[in-house]
Amino acid sequence: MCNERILCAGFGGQGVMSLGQLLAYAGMIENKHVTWLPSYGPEMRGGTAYCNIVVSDSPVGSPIVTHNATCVIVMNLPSLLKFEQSVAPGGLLLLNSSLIDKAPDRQDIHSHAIPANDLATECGNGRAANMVMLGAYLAISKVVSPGSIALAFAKVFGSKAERLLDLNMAALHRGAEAVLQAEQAMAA
Amino acid sequence: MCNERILCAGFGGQGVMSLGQLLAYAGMIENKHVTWLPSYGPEMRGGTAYCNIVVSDSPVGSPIVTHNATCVIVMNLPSLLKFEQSVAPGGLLLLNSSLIDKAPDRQDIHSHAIPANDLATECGNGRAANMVMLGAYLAISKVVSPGSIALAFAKVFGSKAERLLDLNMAALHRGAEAVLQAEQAMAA
Amino acid sequence: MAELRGRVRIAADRCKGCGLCTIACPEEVLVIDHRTVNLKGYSPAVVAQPSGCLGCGNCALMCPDSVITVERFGKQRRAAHV
Amino acid sequence: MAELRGRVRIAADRCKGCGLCTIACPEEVLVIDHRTVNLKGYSPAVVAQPSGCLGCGNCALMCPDSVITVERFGKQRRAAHV
Amino acid sequence: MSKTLMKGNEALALAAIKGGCTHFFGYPITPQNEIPEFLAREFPKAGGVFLQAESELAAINMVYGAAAAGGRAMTSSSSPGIALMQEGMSSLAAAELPCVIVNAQRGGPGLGSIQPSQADYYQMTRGGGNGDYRILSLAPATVQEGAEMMMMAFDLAEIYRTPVFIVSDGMLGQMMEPVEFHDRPLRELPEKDWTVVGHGGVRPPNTVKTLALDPTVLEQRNLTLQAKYARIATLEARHESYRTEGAEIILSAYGSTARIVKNAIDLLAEEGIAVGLIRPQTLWPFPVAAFAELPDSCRMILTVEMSCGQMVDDVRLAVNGRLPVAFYGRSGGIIPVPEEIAMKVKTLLGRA
Amino acid sequence: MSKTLMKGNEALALAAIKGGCTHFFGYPITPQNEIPEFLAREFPKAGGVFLQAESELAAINMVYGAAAAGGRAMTSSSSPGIALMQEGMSSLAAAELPCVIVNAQRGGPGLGSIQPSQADYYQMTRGGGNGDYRILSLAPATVQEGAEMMMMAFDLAEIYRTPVFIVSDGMLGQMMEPVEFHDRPLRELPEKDWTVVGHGGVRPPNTVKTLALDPTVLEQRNLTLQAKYARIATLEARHESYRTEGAEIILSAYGSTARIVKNAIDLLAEEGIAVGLIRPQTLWPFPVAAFAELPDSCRMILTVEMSCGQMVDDVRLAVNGRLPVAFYGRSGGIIPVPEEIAMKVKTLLGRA
Amino acid sequence: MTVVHARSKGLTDRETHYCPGCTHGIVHRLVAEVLVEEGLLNEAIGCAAVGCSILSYNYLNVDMVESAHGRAPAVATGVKRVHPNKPVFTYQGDGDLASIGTAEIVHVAHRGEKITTIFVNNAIYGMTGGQMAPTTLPGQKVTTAPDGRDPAHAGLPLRVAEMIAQVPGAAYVERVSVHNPAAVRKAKKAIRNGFLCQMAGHGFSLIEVLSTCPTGWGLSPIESLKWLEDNMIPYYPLGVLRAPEEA
Amino acid sequence: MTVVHARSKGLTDRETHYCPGCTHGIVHRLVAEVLVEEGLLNEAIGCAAVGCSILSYNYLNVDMVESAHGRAPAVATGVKRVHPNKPVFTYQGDGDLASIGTAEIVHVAHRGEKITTIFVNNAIYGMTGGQMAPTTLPGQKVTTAPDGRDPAHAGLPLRVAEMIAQVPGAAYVERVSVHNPAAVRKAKKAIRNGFLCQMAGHGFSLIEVLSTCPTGWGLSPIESLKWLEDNMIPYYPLGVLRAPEEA
Ligand SMILES: Cc1ncc(C[n+]2csc(CCOP(=O)(O)OP(=O)(O)O)c2C)c(N)n1
Ligand SMILES: Cc1ncc(C[n+]2csc(CCOP(=O)(O)OP(=O)(O)O)c2C)c(N)n1
Ligand code: SF4
Ligand code: SF4
Ligand code: SF4
Ligand code: SF4
Ligand code: SF4
Ligand code: SF4
Ligand SMILES: [Mg+2]
Ligand SMILES: [Mg+2]
Repeated sequence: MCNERILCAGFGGQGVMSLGQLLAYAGMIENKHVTWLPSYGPEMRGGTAYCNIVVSDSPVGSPIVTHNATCVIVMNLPSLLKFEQSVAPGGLLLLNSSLIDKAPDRQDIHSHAIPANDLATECGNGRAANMVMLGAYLAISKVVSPGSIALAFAKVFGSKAERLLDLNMAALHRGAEAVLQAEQAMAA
Repeated sequence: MCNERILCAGFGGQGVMSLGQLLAYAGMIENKHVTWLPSYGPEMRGGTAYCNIVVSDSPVGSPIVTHNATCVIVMNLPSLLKFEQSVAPGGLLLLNSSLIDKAPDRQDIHSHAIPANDLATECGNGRAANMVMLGAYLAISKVVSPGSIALAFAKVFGSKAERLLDLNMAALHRGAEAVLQAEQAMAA
Repeated sequence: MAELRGRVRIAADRCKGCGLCTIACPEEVLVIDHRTVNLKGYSPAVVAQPSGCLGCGNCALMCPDSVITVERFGKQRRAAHV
Repeated sequence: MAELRGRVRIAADRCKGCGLCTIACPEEVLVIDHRTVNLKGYSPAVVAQPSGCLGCGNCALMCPDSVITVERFGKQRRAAHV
Repeated sequence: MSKTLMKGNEALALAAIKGGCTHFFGYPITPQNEIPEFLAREFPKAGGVFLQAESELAAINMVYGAAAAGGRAMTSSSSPGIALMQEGMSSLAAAELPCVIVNAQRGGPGLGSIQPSQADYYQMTRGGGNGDYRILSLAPATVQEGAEMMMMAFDLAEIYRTPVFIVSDGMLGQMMEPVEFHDRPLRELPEKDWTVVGHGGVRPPNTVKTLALDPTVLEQRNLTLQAKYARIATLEARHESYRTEGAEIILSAYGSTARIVKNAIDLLAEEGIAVGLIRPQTLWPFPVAAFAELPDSCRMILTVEMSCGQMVDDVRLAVNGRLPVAFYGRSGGIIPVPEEIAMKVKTLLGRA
Repeated sequence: MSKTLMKGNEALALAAIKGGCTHFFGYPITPQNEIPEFLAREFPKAGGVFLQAESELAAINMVYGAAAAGGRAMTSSSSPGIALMQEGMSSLAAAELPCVIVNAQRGGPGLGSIQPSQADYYQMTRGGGNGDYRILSLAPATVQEGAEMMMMAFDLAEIYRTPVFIVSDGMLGQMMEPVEFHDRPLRELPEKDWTVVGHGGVRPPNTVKTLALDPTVLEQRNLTLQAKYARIATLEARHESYRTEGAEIILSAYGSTARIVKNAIDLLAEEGIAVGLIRPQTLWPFPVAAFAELPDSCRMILTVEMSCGQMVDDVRLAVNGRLPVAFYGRSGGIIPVPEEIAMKVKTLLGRA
Repeated sequence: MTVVHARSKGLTDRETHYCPGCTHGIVHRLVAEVLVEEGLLNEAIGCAAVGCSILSYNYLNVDMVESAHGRAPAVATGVKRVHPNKPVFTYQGDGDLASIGTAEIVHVAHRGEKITTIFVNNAIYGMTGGQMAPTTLPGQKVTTAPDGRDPAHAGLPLRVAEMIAQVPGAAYVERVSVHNPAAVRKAKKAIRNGFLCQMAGHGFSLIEVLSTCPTGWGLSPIESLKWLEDNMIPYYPLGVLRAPEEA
Repeated sequence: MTVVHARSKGLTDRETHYCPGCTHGIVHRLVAEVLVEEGLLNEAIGCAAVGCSILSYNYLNVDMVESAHGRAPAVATGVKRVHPNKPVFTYQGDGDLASIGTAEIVHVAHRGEKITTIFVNNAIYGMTGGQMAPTTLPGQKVTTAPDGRDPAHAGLPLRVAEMIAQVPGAAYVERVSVHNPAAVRKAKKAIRNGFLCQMAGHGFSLIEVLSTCPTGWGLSPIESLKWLEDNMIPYYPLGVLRAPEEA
């Protein structure tokens, strides 16, 4: 049974909000129950922005993911410091190693360092780092398919979607690739 | 046991409020329990003003006298029409016959017509008609003594009191006289 | 007798006796009648000098209670009234 | 070398990289250093041309975060620095 | 003889001066205008400041500023004016600023009438504003009691750092009764080290505020407030019992209505019907304990109000299902007469 | 597929348009700004009027004017802004004007925080304003339910000629969930022959007013209002029951908190502890009847709120002493997590 | 024979509750007459304000909505946005408009709402028994300034028409008086201009009418007219303060 | 060597929460510097208003009281009437002062309260995310007027300094800007004049400071200064609008 609780955090402008929305949208497209909840208010100015996403087979009660997250995605160092403890034991921590040179402290979770900005730049746009992270997450959790993300893309980005879709899907795949390679490397 | 409930009504300017206050003050001076309650608000403009007075040997609960009045004093016709029904059976109705040429309808009460404005004018000031009515009331009910009214006068009228006291006490006595003469006439 | 130029009527039962009409009148046509008191308890304005009325309407302009009606007579009518 | 007339210091860890100081400076002494990011996540202003500083204080006047200190040198001191 | 006959409103105003009030800010509204008018006349002589505000909103916020600056401030209004002060009330409670607010209740809802009413019970006891807060509400039934409560109110406000309501109404405000002023009992008052008066360079700046963007900070503030409210509930709930011994029905009424209820009780006693009264003298905290010790004779509670039954909730909560709670009320500015209340009691007893 | 993912605030805004709203007047305040911003963008396309008011006071009075003139008007705000509307709310209720008000509750008291809260329960259910009045309050727990209730709200407002609250909070307003819009069920609406639109010379002038200087007139209006409120209480109280069958404890929670309580209940069920939920969908009228038919298994009620326990009064009044009523709450913008609620239940059951 | 003056069809038959000589009655009549003469009576919607004139809905023969104290301009905005083509007006006193309702009057002008405000300035709170208004003159005795308004304590009176005239959205602003027949004629013209300006879509119009309160002032009605002329007009000069260019 | 510029003792050590380049920070510093230079820091009492500057009590090194939205002038009045000889000021944004708090700002001026108001006009609601303010310029895009402010719907922007300047109790009113160093120098002088006017007992003083909101405007901090200069100053001309005769 699917019951993913994701927390996604970074600086304003790193696209953590839309990462979350894409995920929720794709979940909805796949007929799952979903919620998305942002942090809001003046704290966003210059500070850390984050959102909570729940994707589940049954109706979602609490949309809040402050602890027991199945996955935490952190895009910068302050986010790692703030949210590392939110990962449930055995859960997943994805960190953007392009901007975070610190390793996580926790040993009871699965962590992956993904150089998201670098990989996104390779794909042609550093701002797609969020898609890299999303790709990585989906590659591991498989909670929704990349196809659903592509469908969701039009919803979240409206008129801008068409122009950006290819680039972003490339980034998504690059993220998936990266994490799978790493897993293989580990397994090897 | 004393438990007088008086309602006193007239046009604004006829002194019904101060009549009531004098009575309440005098009652207090005689260590009785007293309350005074005015009508208030825009209805006073040009309309009928009235106040309720309770003078009692025991603490006063309701200060309101809308029915079961032991005495109703009316200074003009609209007041008679409005408050005749407030007199308790066997109670007292004092009406200012200088301005009211109608006789009361009720037969189950004691009524006295006192030409208050005329008597006050005789005493030297038509505006003391209220004191004439008060004198009449006290002559019958004896709820407080004229001496207490004189003491109260200073309280209610402050600095103006001294100048006006003699005139007003004269009017008070004139009212008492009038009602006693009438009673004697009736008795005769 | 001078020709009649206007006529003024006051609804005395609704007059509040404020006197504003009396000072508005250029011809002192109106006065407060202190001897009477209407049902509302006021001494109303009355037309004391009907013949002086010019029909100018000033009194009605000033009456806060809109209880004054003013008529003005044309030349012809004026003659008829003489 | 020209005489040193002023000196400017920036508390780089508290700078928000807004750049207002850079356009306020008549001598283009200050620039945003896009290569570094401070702890708060901003690229701070740095003193690129220290020798150009007039000590006029314009940069500090415009800094919303009050993180600029400006000193001005008297004639004597200027000489000493040469 | 030191008794004088005073209007309830004027007695409150004089008692405010004697209670150590230093600042009054208010906006005219019937039926409480005698309070500002008395103070406009008398306060300056006593060194106090009377200022007419441009609105009730401004008035309550002036009170907020004056209280923050260490003044003993008050305002006074009537129902719709109190409704306009709800944001301010919530802020005063949140910032823990001592002050006194008089509400001379009039008929509602909306503009309603200017006649006496008790239909602001919810507004005053539940906090008509946002968030979790309570206002200590003193409900006098006589002019004398009003004066005493008013003198006490400023000290209570400072002891608990809380706004205090004087719950009055058009009748209590407009009527005259004898009143006697005694010296205010001296109470030890906490030091005001939190006021904004200029730091003088000798201490860190003081800040009076209600914003707390960090929820843990705000939750802590709420816990502190709740602890204070629990303390007030324990220490300050007051009531008067009247003829409750052996009563078949106990009536519950406050303020003006309680006076009339007493007359009704005496009337019934003459007819041999034993009923009593529990009169809350504080509306919040509600005197819950008074309803815990009801005599065995008591079969029912009857709440009587000049409202559509707002106090019934509190009476039922206090009784907690042990006895039925009936209601009799008049509204819209109508003051009940003793006879109709007596009749209601008889009907309830099946003896009408 | 007609489902879309929407923010709660935006879904309310869209539902307002679909519910036949014609006029929105409001003043910015977090966390409800997406409502006016959505309407500023979309309402003109749909022929509606969006107007930013200079304040909450102006906004509620614009709503009053628009409703009096026959518009289907609404406003939206958050806790302190709602506090400022209390005089207006009382007037709307008194003048029996239909309209809808959204309250996206945030932490209080005072400015508090901008995080989710449920601490305006009293303000909304007891009428924070003056006089005897009530506001029909609909309390959705999901974005979908919010949209449905909003569409219904305008019709309810007209059927009863009353203001209607949509009780939301920062969480419900900010979160996105799938939502599907269906056509609004057609209800028969009473004719609006009382509006001020110009009499056209064909009828006597209409007057919309709340003043009634004659107490007998005002009392009659109050009796009419109370009769209407009794009707609403009978016909419109709504609730959802969740796993109450066989529950040892029944929790009571509304809106956002109810969602979290459901998670807690499921957690406890996994541990073999049977607890259920009664979720009021209307806060006023409170679904009293739901508490009359509690299963025999139930030993206790636990009220859970994002407040210091304001709904406890209503739950206790509904239970009327038959069962103990416990309380668990967080305040100041803190949203409880399912685990802490489950823990509270276990503590109450002595199984912690 | 011509009837020069008769009770306007724009007034109902009800007697007013106003004190004898209170000039609220004159202003009511002028509004009624203008509405009739401009053919607006059937469509007009009035917003009554809290003050002695709150019962104006009993006297003016138009649909009217009562407004909470000070909020008539907001209420009128709500009405007007529902009926953009109908004549909408507020009738407000100086306590209502210049004190508690300051924000609302400034912003109805700010938005340039096509609404006409009749502002009856009698330098006092009449309804509540004679308290100080923002328009009370220095030295004027009122119940909340028993020794007379002291500018050092309470400031100098607010000149509302001047203040509103400089708000960009205000299209027509004039101050008039009703202390004698000539002034009343001008007042009527100003009220007419206000409504015409509204119907022409120019924006917000405000007519400040200097008015008496014999009861609050403690003067006879006739003395009151004189007091207005001698004391109010010097502080509150009469005249047009703003008009649309083409008007 | 002289320190020409260092962080003022009138500021605390706390970093502000303001967005990069937000000129609230400049205005804070000017207030702090003036208080220090005039020897008023120890006695001053500030009233923070609701808006981005609500946390100004964290940054200004003086006793401060938070005010409900729009009510800072009323709060300041309460403070000042308790401490008539201490410098009292409000620090308010344009949403706070020119919208919800219109009545309070007009009446603090009306009463001639000896208070100084620092009015930061950034033509938008910064704190709540960029909604329209009464000062938003025609055509300016804001979240509640996504196609730009339409004067036909929402009116023309309010010129607050002009409006307050004609209130009799206002003693000193000036509009300044902070878009370049010269403007900042003038702004500081104006703020100083405001406080001096207060301490001399002349009456109410208001300094309107044209300010930027890069976040709300969607511009970089540097672009914002330019936008202010090119768009705001033409509509809101700088200069002294009122000053005491002897000043
Ligand atoms: C919210 C509120 N505050 C106060 C009042 C009391 N009140 C009624 S009328 C009035 C002022 C009347 O003065 P004004 O507007 O000048 O009208 P006037 O009576 O002088 O014509 C006031 C303060 C009220 N009804 N509602
Ligand atoms: C009563 C109330 N209404 C609304 C709000 C929401 N609010 C917070 S700040 C603000 C306006 C801020 O704008 P401005 O005053 O221009 O200050 P800025 O942030 O632009 O400096 C608003 C409407 C509130 N806190 N309280
Ligand atoms: S119409 Fe003119 S002349 Fe005739 S009574 Fe009236 S004011 Fe006097
Ligand atoms: S103006 Fe009118 S109300 Fe006044 S006295 Fe003349 S007729 Fe009577
Ligand atoms: S002090 Fe003047 S010259 Fe030196 S860096 Fe600053 S602005 Fe440039
Ligand atoms: S103005 Fe200040 S904050 Fe901005 S870049 Fe320069 S030093 Fe940094
Ligand atoms: S109190 Fe004044 S304004 Fe009111 S009706 Fe009487 S005279 Fe007119
Ligand atoms: S939102 Fe605007 S006003 Fe607020 S801190 Fe950011 S830039 Fe400054
Ligand atoms: Mg007035
Ligand atoms: Mg702003």
